[in-house]
Amino acid sequence: MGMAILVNENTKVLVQGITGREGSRHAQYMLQYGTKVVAGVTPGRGGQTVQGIPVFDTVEDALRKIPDINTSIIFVPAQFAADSVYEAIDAGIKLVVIITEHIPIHDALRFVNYSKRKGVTIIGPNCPGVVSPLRSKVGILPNHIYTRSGPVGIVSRSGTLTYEISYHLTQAGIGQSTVVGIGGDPIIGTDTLEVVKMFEEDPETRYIVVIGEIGGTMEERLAKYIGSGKITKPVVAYISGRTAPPGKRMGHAGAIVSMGMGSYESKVKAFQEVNVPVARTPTEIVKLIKQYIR
Amino acid sequence: MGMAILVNENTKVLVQGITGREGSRHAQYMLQYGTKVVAGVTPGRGGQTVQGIPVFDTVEDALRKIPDINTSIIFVPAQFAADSVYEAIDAGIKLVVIITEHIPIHDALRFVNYSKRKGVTIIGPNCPGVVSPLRSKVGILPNHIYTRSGPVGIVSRSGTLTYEISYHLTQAGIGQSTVVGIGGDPIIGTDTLEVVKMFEEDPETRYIVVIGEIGGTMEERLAKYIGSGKITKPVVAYISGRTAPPGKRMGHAGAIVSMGMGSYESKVKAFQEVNVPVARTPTEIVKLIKQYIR
Amino acid sequence: MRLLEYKGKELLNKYGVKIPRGAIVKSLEDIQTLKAMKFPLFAKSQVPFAGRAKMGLVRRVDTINDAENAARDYLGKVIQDYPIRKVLFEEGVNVAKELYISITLDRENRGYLMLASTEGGIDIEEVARKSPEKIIRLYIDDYEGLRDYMIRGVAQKLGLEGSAVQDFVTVTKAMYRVFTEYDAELVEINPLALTTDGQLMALDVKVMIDDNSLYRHSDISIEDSDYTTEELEARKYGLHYVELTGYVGIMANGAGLTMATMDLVKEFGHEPADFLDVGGGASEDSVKEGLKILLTDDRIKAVLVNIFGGITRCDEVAKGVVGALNEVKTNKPIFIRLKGTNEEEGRKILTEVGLKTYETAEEAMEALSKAITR
Amino acid sequence: MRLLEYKGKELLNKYGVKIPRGAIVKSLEDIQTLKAMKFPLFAKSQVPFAGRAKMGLVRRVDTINDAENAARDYLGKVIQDYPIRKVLFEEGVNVAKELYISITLDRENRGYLMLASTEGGIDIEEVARKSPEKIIRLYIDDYEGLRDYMIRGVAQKLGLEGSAVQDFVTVTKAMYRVFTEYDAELVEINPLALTTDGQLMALDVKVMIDDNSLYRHSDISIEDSDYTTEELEARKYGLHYVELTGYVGIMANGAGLTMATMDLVKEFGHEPADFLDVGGGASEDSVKEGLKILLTDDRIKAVLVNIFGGITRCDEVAKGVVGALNEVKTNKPIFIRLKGTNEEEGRKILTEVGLKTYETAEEAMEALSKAITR
Repeated sequence: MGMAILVNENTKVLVQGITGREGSRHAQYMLQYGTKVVAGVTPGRGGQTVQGIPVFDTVEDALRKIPDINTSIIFVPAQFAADSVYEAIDAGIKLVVIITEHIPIHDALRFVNYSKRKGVTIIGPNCPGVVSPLRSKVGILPNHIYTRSGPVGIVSRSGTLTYEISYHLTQAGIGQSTVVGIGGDPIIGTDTLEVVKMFEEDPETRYIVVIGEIGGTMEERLAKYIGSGKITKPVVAYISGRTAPPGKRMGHAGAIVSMGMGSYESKVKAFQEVNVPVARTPTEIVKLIKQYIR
Repeated sequence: MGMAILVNENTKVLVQGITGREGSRHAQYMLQYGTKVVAGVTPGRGGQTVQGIPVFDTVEDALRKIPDINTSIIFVPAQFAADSVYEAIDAGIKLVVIITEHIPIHDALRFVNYSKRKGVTIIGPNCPGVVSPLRSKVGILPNHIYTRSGPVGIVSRSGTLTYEISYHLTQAGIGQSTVVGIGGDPIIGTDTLEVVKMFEEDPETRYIVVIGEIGGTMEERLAKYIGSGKITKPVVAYISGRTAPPGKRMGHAGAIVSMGMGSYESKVKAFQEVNVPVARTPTEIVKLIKQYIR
Repeated sequence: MRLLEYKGKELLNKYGVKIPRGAIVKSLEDIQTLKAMKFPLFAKSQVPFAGRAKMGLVRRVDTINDAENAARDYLGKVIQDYPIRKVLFEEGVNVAKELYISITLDRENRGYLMLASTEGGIDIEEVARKSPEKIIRLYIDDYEGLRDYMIRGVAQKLGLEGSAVQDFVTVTKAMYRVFTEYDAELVEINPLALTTDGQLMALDVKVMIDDNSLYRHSDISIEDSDYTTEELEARKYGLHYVELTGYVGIMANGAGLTMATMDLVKEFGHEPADFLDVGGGASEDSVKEGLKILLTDDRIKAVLVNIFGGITRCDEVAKGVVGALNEVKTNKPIFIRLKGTNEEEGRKILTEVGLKTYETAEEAMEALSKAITR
Repeated sequence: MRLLEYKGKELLNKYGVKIPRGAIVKSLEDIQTLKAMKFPLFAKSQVPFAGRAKMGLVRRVDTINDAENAARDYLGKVIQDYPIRKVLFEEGVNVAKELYISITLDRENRGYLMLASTEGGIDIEEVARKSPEKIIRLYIDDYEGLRDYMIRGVAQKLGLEGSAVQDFVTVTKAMYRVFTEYDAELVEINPLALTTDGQLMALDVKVMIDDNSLYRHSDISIEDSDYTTEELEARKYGLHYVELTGYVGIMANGAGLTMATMDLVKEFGHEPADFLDVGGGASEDSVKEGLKILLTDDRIKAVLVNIFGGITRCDEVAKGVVGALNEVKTNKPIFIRLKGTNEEEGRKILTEVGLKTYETAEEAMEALSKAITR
């Protein structure tokens, strides 16, 4: 049996900000998907329930009652999100998925560095989360897209684009081991390279799809690592933002080319040098993967 | 041959603040004592010499030229001392002795925690330093007192009182392995217990003298540790401040009894419970040690 | 967002950076406040982009009358969609040497980066390209912060001596405070002048603040930023809008998909007119307001809408499109790709008003391509 | 040093802690400023120690005349060597509940400690002694800081509910800011009142600032601290002076040796009148000024000087002693133990003016003991 990465059948989820509009809605969707959502937290709302899920005032309270919580998903508004992340980390939760967008970058920088010191994995912020199809979803990815497990691991900086590529893969009969949306902010908890390393270790994953975009040097660093021979599984990539002008921020706070760094050309060149094929359009990813599977 | 702790023949000393009055004076005294003082630092004074010792602008410059520096002693004025400590730590020096007094406590707290994370030993601040008689002195302890090496290790929160006790021991023919003045501030780099553990490991040291004072719980924690059986060498103690009223600060910023903690009685009781004799006067220490040696 | 020069100077000055004596003029009445100053002055239009001098937006004025003329010329002028609301009048400074200094985010190492160079006064990207060895880099850990000794190391490499070293410590620590306390993404002084009388003075500054942090900086107004009127309007509806130079209007949901759509337009040999992301969870309203921006843009010949419904519901998108068409008279052709959640319902709504939908973005773009070259 | 109540309140209020409406009166002229306030008021003498109420230094005033009388009574009065220079007049508050809250240094763990209790308004040391279970303790790491969620945990244990929880976050974060930004050793609000209309308000505060940090806090004046005139004078010469209750004057070099000397006095059945540490590197001047404090103190019957010369040179000490005797007429007996660096030279100087020296502190104390019981 496959294992997938980050989330699986053993994932027990706490929803921070569960009484908010997004929190309660996606708690429901996750339950519908089959995710074991076992508790929620909203300060001052302890004792209530949301979708039948018990709500606690603090993460500590939740863990005292339900000690096997191992994952938290954060829907708390941006101004209070950082505090929720610290609360989850300090309570001993080892995987924290942050959906919240608009968290100040300096906050994210501090809590990401903190998580690294504490050995906690953060996915996000400003990300769609993680799904291991048919097993568990900790995120907001649409349920109806993720209907087939299989050999392709996806790591992506984009939400919608990922749904689209997953959709086409599944349509083509190709299932996914795990799909990880790492988020579009300049500072994120887990980067492309870190996820690719996890896929390399995962027996279920046999092919890796990297969906990148302009800005930063994550893709270049991944290419360098692939060049060192440490990734043995086939990797294919798509990079969006070829036509974005330098110095302009393209929707994602992280999607900006500056000081000559993070351009489309530099990323494509880096991948091509290590024989990673780069699709010209999102749908071309499916063709590239099919060539390997054939 | 003995080994002593912290400083020995292999100690190569950098003097930070060497062009100041205290720095230059004690650089000379240390040289006279036989300490290998190999470099000094004062920003903007690089290229000069003090007592024949080359002066550099930065610690990095000094280490580039003289890579075997392993110890730094800091005479830099209080306002700039913290910065010098960081500079020494970041440059990779593993023992930093801080003579400077009046360093703000919050500064000390931060740099001491930093040193722990970086695996650096700090002695002080506001301390007389360390001497392993006849081998090396990194501090301001008077040369003429430290004329005999031997089996007694001393750890002390006080300067003058230590000189006095050392003097009497030496007069009685009893030499010292290492004498460590840990400093009188509320937050210090290395506490009594840590030094006693080093003495326990040191083959040369056979008897341990602890000179404590009121305030804090260092002595109580040491007593507890002795009670756990992990210190096999005889320990004798003196505690000053029996007659100090609570809530008043006795010269040393650390010498204050508050919230019922750190009183003379509590410390003496803790020592007596683990059979550590406590001298009534400083000179009685010599008698107590003699009983063990006999 | 990028702050206007005068506002960035104000923040740095608060923490101890010296700046030329100056005054802000918002209207002609303010000109009288300049009487106390030492002429000649330099009139600097407060616009949030580089190359002001070349655009004739900075000039020397020798008298109050000159100053008034400058203010009259500049105020209200619209440059690159940005209306000039303020003019900074500054006294001159005798410059011995111009340095570059900045603090920025280091995304890769999740910390901060200080960049310094003796090549001040020119575009640092140019220096980085032509002589990267002239840029001094200092990594700063977010916890350990910026220590004096590190700064002294940089000062040494910049060739600063004597009291300028301590002044440089003051300047950079002030920059660091602004950077961390104001959630900045960039704090740049360029040039940092060493004056003939040995002082360090910030002649021009560029401060970029993280938009998401504005709620905690009550002293920063979005009025003092580089947002154009359109961009501010788009922000209100949760839209991300960036104006580009082409003629194919683009609207999509999600930053990645929107960029991919731009790239597709180019792939077909056309030029995108904009980046318009209605968001991963777009609502009827945001779609309507977004599309209205494109329909009223004269540069745009045709519009490509690319929606993949995940969180976004296709029927909401369709309603938004219909809403926009009801409000704006247009004969621009619109090509809509609609896929995903509630796709059927969405298609039905659009068919009712005579709009065709496509299965893939490629198909929609192919149709658009034929329409505008026809 | 401990700040006066009003100054501590000012700092906390700056960062958002609510305090009763109040005004500081330094002289009778200031009384007129009270007219705008809502009587009855509470006149609180600004003295830096506990138990003011019991000493009659706090009273209720119902009219301006009452207030003037209170000011006349308090201002200029000297309590425990401390002259009252300021009186704080505050409006009354309707209290529903009194809490205790403080942040202090955690020496053992090299961090900070927050203490909270529902037993507000009484001495926390007493609570700690009688019912330690009523004290909530929260350790705070200097790097991680105080997080909102931690505070909410404390609020929960204190039984706070509704909007009081968020108010409590505001109060404690303000305390934490004062603690870290002002180099405090203690920031205490006791009582922190929950008023009948649901507000949290600091009724009395105690803030202790690290003396060594004063150079970086230009808004804190040593005038607003608990230093007595003598202590301030002693500080000027680098002396550490603490007044005790006995009659044997003590001067020694080094804090440990000085305390050991106090203990020795007690060991001989006598009572020390002071702690006076002339420092590890005492100079002629500091010895002279230190000894003058003791010689002019009427409570003192005899003086014990205990010097072990390490860094301190015995000849410098001897010159200082002679200097003091030249300036102050006294017939108090002085017993001097002098040992260490330049011991011979020191002894010679003292012998010349007829002063004997001793080899050990015990010998000197024995002689002193005989002299004053004689």
